[in-house]
Amino acid sequence: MRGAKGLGWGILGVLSLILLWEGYKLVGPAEGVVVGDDGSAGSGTILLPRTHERAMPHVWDMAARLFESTSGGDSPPLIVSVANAALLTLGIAALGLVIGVTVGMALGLVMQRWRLAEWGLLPWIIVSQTVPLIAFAPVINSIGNQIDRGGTPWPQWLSVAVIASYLAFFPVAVGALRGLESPDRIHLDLMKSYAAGYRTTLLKLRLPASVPHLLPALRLGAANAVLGVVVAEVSIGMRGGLGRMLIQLAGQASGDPAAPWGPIFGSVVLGLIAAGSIAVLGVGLKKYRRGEASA
Amino acid sequence: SSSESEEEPTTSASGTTEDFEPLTSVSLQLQWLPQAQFAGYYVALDQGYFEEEGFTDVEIIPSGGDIVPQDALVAGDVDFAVAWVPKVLGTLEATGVELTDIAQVFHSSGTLQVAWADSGIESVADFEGKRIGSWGFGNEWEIFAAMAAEGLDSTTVEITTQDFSMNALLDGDVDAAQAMTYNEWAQVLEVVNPETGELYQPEDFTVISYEDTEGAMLQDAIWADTARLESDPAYADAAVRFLKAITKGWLYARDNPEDAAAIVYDYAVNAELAYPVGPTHQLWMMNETNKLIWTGDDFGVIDSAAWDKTVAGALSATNQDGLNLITTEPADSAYSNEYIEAALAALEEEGVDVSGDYTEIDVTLTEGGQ
Amino acid sequence: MTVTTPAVRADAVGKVFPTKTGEVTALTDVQLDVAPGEFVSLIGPSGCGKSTLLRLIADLDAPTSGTLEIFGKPAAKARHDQDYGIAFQQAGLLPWRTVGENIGLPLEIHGKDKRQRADRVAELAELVGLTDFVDSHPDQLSGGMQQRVAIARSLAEQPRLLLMDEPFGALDEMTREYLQSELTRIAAETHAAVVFVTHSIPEAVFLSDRVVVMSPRPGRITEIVDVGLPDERDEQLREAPEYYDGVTAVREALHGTTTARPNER
Amino acid sequence: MTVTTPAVRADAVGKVFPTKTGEVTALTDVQLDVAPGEFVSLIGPSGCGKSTLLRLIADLDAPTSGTLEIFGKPAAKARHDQDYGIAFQQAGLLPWRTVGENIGLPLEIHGKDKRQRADRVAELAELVGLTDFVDSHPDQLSGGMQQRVAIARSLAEQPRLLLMDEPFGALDEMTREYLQSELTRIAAETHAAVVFVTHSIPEAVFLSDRVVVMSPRPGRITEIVDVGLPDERDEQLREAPEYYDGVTAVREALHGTTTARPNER
Amino acid sequence: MSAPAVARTLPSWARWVAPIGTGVIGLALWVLYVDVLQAAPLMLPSPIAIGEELVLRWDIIWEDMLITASNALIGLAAGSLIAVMFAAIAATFRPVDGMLAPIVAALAVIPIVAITPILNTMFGASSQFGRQAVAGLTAFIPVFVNVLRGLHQTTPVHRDLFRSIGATGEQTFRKLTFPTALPYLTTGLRIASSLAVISALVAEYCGGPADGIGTAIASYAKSGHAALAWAYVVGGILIGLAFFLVTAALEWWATRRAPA
Ligand SMILES: Nc1ncnc2c1ncn2[C@@H]1O[C@H](COP(=O)(O)OP(=O)(O)OP(=O)(O)O)[C@@H](O)[C@H]1O
Ligand SMILES: Nc1ncnc2c1ncn2[C@@H]1O[C@H](COP(=O)(O)OP(=O)(O)OP(=O)(O)O)[C@@H](O)[C@H]1O
Ligand SMILES: [Mg+2]
Ligand SMILES: [Mg+2]
Repeated sequence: MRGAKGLGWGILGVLSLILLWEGYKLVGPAEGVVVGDDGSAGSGTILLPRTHERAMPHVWDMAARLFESTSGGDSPPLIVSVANAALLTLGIAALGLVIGVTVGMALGLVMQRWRLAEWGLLPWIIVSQTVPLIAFAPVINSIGNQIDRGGTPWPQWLSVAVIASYLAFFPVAVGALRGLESPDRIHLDLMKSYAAGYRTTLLKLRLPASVPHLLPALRLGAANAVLGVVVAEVSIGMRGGLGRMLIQLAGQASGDPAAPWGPIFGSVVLGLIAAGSIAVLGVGLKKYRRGEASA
Repeated sequence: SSSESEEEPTTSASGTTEDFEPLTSVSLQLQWLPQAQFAGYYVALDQGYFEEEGFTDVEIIPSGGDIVPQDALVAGDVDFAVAWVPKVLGTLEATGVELTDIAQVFHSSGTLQVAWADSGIESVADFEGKRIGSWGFGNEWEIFAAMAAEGLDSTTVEITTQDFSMNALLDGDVDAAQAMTYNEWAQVLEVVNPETGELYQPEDFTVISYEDTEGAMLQDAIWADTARLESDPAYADAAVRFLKAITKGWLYARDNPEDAAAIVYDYAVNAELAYPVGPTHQLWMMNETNKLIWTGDDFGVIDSAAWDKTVAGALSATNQDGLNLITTEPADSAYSNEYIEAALAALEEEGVDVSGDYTEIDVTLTEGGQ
Repeated sequence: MTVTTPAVRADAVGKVFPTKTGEVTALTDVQLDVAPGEFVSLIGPSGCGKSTLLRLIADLDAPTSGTLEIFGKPAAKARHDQDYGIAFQQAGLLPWRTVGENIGLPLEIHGKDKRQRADRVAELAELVGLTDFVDSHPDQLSGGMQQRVAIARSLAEQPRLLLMDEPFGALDEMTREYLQSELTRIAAETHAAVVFVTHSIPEAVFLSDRVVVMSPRPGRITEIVDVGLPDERDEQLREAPEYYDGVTAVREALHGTTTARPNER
Repeated sequence: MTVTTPAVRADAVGKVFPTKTGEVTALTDVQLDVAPGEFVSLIGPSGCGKSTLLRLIADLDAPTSGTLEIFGKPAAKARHDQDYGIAFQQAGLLPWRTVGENIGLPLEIHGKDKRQRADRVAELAELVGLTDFVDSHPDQLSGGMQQRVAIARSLAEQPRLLLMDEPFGALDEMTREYLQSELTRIAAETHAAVVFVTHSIPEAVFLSDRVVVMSPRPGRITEIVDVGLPDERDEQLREAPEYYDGVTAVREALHGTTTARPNER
Repeated sequence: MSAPAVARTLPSWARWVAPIGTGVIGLALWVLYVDVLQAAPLMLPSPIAIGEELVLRWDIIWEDMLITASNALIGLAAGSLIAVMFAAIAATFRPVDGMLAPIVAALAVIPIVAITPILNTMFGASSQFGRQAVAGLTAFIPVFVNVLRGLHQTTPVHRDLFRSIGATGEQTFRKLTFPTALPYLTTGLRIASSLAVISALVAEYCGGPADGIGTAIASYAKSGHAALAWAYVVGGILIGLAFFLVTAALEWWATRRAPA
């Protein structure tokens, strides 16, 4: 009941956005609203965006474009190419998420267990997220190739997954640490009074208690994994995924402005699927979230 | 034209048995995604020319955003790489590695600077104080070299990094945008002019070709690992056979541009899951690429004058950070005609006609290149 | 074990907490014996060290001076032997476990098999009157019911000593009175000694054999009031004169020692 | 205003809450007059509608039937006229404001100028004995001190009616007794009528002129106990027989009507 | 279970020594990998080389840092402002909340590399606007989500209090709702700050004026100047850290008095 209502409002929201886009396109000047233009190229500040076809294609053109062939000739319809690419990207993102969650959980556990580890690692974990992906994606790719040459097979998608895991691990590590430290003093005292060891306390108390913190972290991690895969695909040019499709179709944005929107929609849908799958996981873990309502 | 070299290379071409096991598997790193710019290699693959030269397994690796062909070659990820000469010269000096240009596929520069016809920009001299588009990442050196040759200061222009489309020019965000004859120039001409309802026409623009300036630099070349050429006879042998195969590929592309364009396009869409701009665009690209290759000189042979011009340009150019592309002459090993000449000679011996010129075809562009 | 071994023996126990702003002396020179089966309440103003003393007994903290023996053993050993059960002011139930699973938690941790556990849980649920609720989750229970689950849980291992830190502090007065009666019944049935922390004079008097009155700065025992009420504690008693006498005695002991200034309350 | 206008007059007041699972009748047919300056306590088991009644008087909710008058005006008008001050179980202080700023909040909202405000705040801080703490933040105060700030705040506009919903519920017994004495003093000084919700029988008896006993399902008034203690309420009184009589009377009124089954406590 | 006990016995200087120690160990391993074992790919230079470039080229790096930092700052400020406005509207009108939900969820998963070219086309490729917009867009999400949550955090007792003293809607917002949401706003800002820097930097890489850290990283990485490229990366990290520290301090200030 509430879900249906929420869905209704959501659809209305998307419709309003479309209306806003088309409405502005209808009334807005093709060259946008510019102030401080001194006549030379690229001068001035655009306050309102350009509305011509190359800047803001009609929504229905974007939609229709999905059913036209991807790049002419006998190439498949755009929507099919996007779907295929999205599947590959999703698969790699899932792997990236698994790696990220493994590393993040391990870090969270270590940091929770030893305060010294938390002090020593946490600042660097935070710093790590200020390093742009584009800087080290080629490095990872190159190390991957090195390993591959060394005889251990290291396919390119593995590099992509590792790069994606770099974005995915962060929220998980932080969320795990916070979650594992979330049990009340009273619960910890209780476990101590039972003479329960670290392992028992972890399994019976800390892990279950961390679920409400882990779920949002996982959701962020999943979305990040998809974003990471797309960027990594762009960066190392891996074939078959959404990332490379994005740059490839961006190359024809002048003559075929609706085309790049295909993979953009694809990656948005993918991100939503990734985040949504965590929501499904959350339903499965419902009993561990009983405390949430009151909080 | 015919081969001028009478000297035999130290390692012989395929067919002779030496004290090494001939390589049967090689890889080639491209500098961008599959498109007709690289037709010769895909044709060689498609037509079995690599097999004819004894390769059973040839991999052509497209590049994406950040994969630098010469870096992949240095790292050992691939055996050969296609890359522009100035970019490789920069890398050679910066890293101290050694690579050799073993075949100069493009003999002339395909880079243009495109401005609106009414912009008043007629030559590089007009760049000063203007906003100039470039893709950056090494594509800007021809601009700076051309400006340096005119005595202009590179810091007087503002550079805008173009993305993959030509919108920056069409929207007037830059005064003049960089375009390759075979790709972006066509992209501009595949756009509908809202004023006429027809595609834009070449007359709507002023086009400055760097080939006509002192800034012209050598572009697509086949690079090999210098040290390996010297120490590994199997690699040197493979280089010659590899060049033979791609020469045949490019000859095919010269003589059958329509077929060659279709082969690349098919390969890109079906095998590479890449989606290049559509078939007519590829045909345009094939046509323009052929023009850059078949300038009347022997295929692949490096013209020392053009080489020196490229080096001079690279030495003179400074970027907007005030840094030089290179500060000293590259090593002598940076190019060698030894392998391409051996390949051409062997081909002639086998009865392949490597002479002849390219006859331009007429390509009518369509909206979006489809 | 001989009858003479006390359930709790605190000998000159002291506790000092190091804090950022200096040391806090929470307890000094605490001398206390609790006999097996005896019900002893600790009462005193906030901050007088009641909880601290209870935590020392439970070996949740270690004393900085003096010695503590539980049934003649060091506190740590008693904790490992599960000689006591403990309940706090908040029920402290695990929200993701059902009532039954919460009651059975200590058994589960100590590796009792499933069958035994189920039997014992049923027994305990019966004891605290929650048989119909074993499969409910804590959030479906009222505060009083949650506290009863916590008491059942503290009894799971049949401890000979029950430690309770204001277990009824968060409940409304009527539920509180009801649970007080329940507790006296349960304590009598299980023959456990009880150390019970409370703020409420009537509660202390109603429940206890002896009321230990404490005062703060530093926390120490100022008086021990022998309540001397009959073993049978029922609702009638709450209106009996002996009961009011006990209340008055404890109040006086308390007020005589309360040194807190109004501003610090 | 004539002397005969009651501070609160509830006539056949009822309140029904619509909920997902049907309607909940929180109050039915409540008939109650509170005279100016009178101290009335509402007591009864959890869920009997004490808070609901208080919220209706405060116009925080609207009754579904019956009429409510505060000093002869509709509740909404009384609220806008600031005829009452209110305090809740949680002190409800704004953590980012100092004690003084918290006390002065109602004055600030009503646009009193800074000077006047400062004077009044000083006066109120003095009244509740927190003069030294006006510049402290709530997190630096004990629970009892916070509750005193809340009481000072409720007195800011010199209301003729004080509404209090278990204001001492979260405090320990000793602090509670202290604040009870303070409250009787303040109520006497300000001549305000007080409607006081509590769970504690001794508290109700100690404070009130009359104790309104309520029972749940549906919430209604079952008895009104006239305490009949002298106006002067001091610590001596807590040990006086009249006091114990009052406690017994309220207990009996309450138990006679308590229908809650143990399991639901 | 011994963790808290151990923590208490740790000397306070360990707080500072531990991260520094980790850093030193990390650097040592890095030097070992690159300089001693010489096992690293060319793209990963030695920290020593990076440090040298950083010192040598500090003036040009600093210039680009200013550009990227100002883009990130403008984006952060604008994005946060808009986020606060939208959150206020969404908190007031429930349906708006529902309508924004899918859009916000979608925005959160749009790849920067995909929208930057589009924003550049819409707003002009030669202005910094596209980058600022991207930074703003990424900053919008955490600020919006947190502020919206914060605006729902007023407790019933506070709401009752304001109603009982007859406060107007505007007074309630100013004196209750907003101060309650403030710590959430600063938390959102803290999260948004690093994101804004990263996304401004990535946006540079996708076109626009040929300046800023992102452009430089890509340019120099692709021309074999790996050490210089990484010196620029360090510049980017410094910006990110500066943003983080300032907003974290802000958050600390705002949560100081927050109810537990
Ligand atoms: N972990 C600790 N660190 C520092 N001081 C502490 C600690 N635990 C308790 N104290 C201090 O020890 C004193 C006694 O605390 P304790 O909690 O035992 O009092 P209490 O009698 O239980 O009070 P209450 O009735 O409020 O529960 C207090 O002054 C308290 O501040
Ligand atoms: N907003 C509401 N919506 C639905 N039901 C409500 C609401 N407020 C109160 N009730 C119901 O009305 C009844 C009376 O509630 P009220 O809070 O007035 O009781 P109370 O006597 O104050 O209880 P307590 O002593 O626990 O504070 C309860 O059954 C409660 O569940
Ligand atoms: Mg305590
Ligand atoms: Mg209530």
